[in-house]
Amino acid sequence: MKKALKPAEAAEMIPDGAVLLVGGFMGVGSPHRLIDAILTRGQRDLTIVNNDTAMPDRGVGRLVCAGLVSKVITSHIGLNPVTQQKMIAGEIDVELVPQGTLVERIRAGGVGLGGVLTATGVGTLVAEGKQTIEIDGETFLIEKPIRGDFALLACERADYVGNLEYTLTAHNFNPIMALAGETVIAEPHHIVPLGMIPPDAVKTPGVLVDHLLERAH
Amino acid sequence: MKKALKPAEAAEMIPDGAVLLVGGFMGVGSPHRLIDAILTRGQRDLTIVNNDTAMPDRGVGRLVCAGLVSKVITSHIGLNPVTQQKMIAGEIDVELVPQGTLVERIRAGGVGLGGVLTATGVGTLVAEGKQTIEIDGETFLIEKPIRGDFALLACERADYVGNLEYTLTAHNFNPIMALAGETVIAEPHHIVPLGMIPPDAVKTPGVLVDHLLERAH
Amino acid sequence: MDAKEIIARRVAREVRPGSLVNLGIGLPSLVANHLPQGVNVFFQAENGVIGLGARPPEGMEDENLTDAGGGFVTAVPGAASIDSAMSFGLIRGGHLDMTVLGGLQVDARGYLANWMVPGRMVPGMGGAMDLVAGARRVLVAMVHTARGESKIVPECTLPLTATRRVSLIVTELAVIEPTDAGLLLRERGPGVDVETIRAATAAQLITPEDAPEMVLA
Amino acid sequence: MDAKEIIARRVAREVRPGSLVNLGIGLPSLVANHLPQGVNVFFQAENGVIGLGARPPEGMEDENLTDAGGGFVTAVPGAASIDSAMSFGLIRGGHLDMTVLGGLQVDARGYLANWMVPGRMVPGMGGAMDLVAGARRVLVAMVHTARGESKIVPECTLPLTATRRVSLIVTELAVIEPTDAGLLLRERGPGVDVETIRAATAAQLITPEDAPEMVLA
Repeated sequence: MKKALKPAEAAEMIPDGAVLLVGGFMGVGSPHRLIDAILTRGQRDLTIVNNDTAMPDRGVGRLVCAGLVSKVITSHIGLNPVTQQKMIAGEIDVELVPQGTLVERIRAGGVGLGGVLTATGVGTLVAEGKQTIEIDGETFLIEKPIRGDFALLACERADYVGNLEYTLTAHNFNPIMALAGETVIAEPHHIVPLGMIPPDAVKTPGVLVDHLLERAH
Repeated sequence: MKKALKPAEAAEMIPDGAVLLVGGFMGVGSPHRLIDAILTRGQRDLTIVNNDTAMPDRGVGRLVCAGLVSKVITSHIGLNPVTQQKMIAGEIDVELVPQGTLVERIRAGGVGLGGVLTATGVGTLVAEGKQTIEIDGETFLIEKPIRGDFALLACERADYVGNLEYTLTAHNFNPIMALAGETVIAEPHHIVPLGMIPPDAVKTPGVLVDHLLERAH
Repeated sequence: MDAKEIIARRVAREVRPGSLVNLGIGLPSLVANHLPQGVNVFFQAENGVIGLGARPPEGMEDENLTDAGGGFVTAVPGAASIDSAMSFGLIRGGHLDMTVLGGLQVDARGYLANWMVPGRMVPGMGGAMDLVAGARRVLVAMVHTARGESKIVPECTLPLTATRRVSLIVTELAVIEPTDAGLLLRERGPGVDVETIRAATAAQLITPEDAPEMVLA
Repeated sequence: MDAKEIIARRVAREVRPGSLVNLGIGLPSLVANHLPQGVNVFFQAENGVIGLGARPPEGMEDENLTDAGGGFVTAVPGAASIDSAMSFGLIRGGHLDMTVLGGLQVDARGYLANWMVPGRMVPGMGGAMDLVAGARRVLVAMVHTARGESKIVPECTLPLTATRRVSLIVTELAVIEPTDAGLLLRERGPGVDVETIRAATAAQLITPEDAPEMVLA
């Protein structure tokens, strides 16, 4: 059974320089209270892995704007001009990864695969400096697995074992990132007693989750 | 919307020599009425991809015993002595694949990856004749994707769009095989009206499913 | 009728009943407004919903149900919510019948560039590279020229999105199909003659005498 | 007390509170009977359940809730049902704290052979290769000798399950840990002296003078 943490307690665990896998797509399905707590604590030199850098005032975009982030691994920065400005100014390192490749690289890191063989990006800038392999006459890029020191997830419901349910477009990267964080912290909207989530409804089994954030008050 | 087929109509679609991905683990979660219909029709020279060959009187084991199968790709034949006898007699070709590798190979086939890079099987008989690759100092086998002409699935509930729900240990290979069949036929226990399965409960989206089998009478 | 409406209405006629379609943000998203009533199409948004519906009435928005651009949407009966791995599994695994994308350039080989202008605009590729690599049909919906320059060029000068030939290019002036022989003029825009199309197209064009005028939805 | 009970009771003491454990079929499955009351362990069955419970009372079996051997089981509160991709994702991704497997041979390198006897018994590897490659701790639970021959050998003559050193070997005669220096005798069986262990072991054994007698659960 897992005791639910206060946001400040969770943020306390994260050191400067940590690699954070953060769920969310344009901030939808991001752990907003955890992000608040990190902003308060003010870690430096973070690496953020997220689908996008959201907007300056939303989701992981706020961490970028606050200057806490030295690197992002992401598929899209188009709606956060601050990420682009910092990239051009050399203040932040941006690794752009096709969205499907990004989620598979995280999955590979989480399920113990050596990499991802994908046709996406072959013949483009994405392929530069990467090994390719020919299989049955087709060419594939070899993309490396991604893991994080922490996975910071948002979810709809949790029980005290750590089983998680997600809803609608707030799933996005969360269930996959749950596999690939050394320490996994989930921020649920609701926490329910043990036995309330039927086994078939569980999308992230509690064995993957290290800590729950307490409910919002 | 999909019209539900009678088992005989579904079996009629499958030609001799077809490669069938069949859900189930020791027969649990296998499409038993579809298997019945294939036994009645009596296709020859089938290739069966399944976790195991179940038992002689159960699941895909019955297809093997009836002599309809010329090849199986599977992780376990230990509880079906008929598979072993036919293998020794040279009547059936058996490709043994580690269970985790099998499910990832089918997933790779279904989601368009070029193969699977896995540590499982390195240095064993499974590695014979296979390419290996070194990534960051670790050795991985390159395992090829698997696809089927048909995926034959069992599920708990479906709606007429073809959205599927599974239950308990009857999930097993079904949700993954749904991705990798050229034609996908699902055998549900119940079919419910459109809108009865909440979006968050859907495990196989209907766009993957070509045909539903009518309910048992 | 403005250029964008012509394009959206022509592309709408490419949408086949019962298919799964992904519409990019911007111009491509307008296509949904021009489908015949009752046509049974599922729209996918790559952030995780199959069965995307219209914008909800004011006050009925849900923060967890948005499209890939972050705009509020609804879900149709029979919709499914999926995570990013499933979403891109569908895209990369060939389960998406059609994608409609905007374009910066398309060249004589049929290659698309649509994700960055070096030094000026680097939003990132998002899901575009996966969509072009994986969708069964790739339609480019774009105005024919930008700042007086043709967007249909002998060879892309902007970074490529993929080295896969797109299926069809639809502009307000023409419908063009990339083929082994080169770019083939299939249809003329409303009231547009072949000479006008040639003059507005930097790439070489094969122009059959009898290319008909496009029919709009 | 027979050999199997000694082994099961000794292995039970290796099970750590709060951990995720996979027990193989046969001898390893007996371990569950010897855990202290109230110890908070989740058992995984690779066919797709986390939180495996005891056999159900007669008449309360469910055809869709079985263990990997096909036997009826129950699920504990907080259980999760998962598909085979998630199940082996947990195993191969390093999320499984411990697996207990039977063995045919273990050799001086700590390599296990447990999936076939060429020409005599070819059940297939099932999940064994994945378990040995991926679990954090791999325990081999087996009787020390078979038909009078030692199962602990200088080098496996049977096909290997993996080329990864197992964590611990538990027999009715000894607890042995494979180390860089070789096989190290950690504990003696109840009432067994070092000479008896040496005589029953074909591989070279490092035998500290003070190896204690095993304590059973």
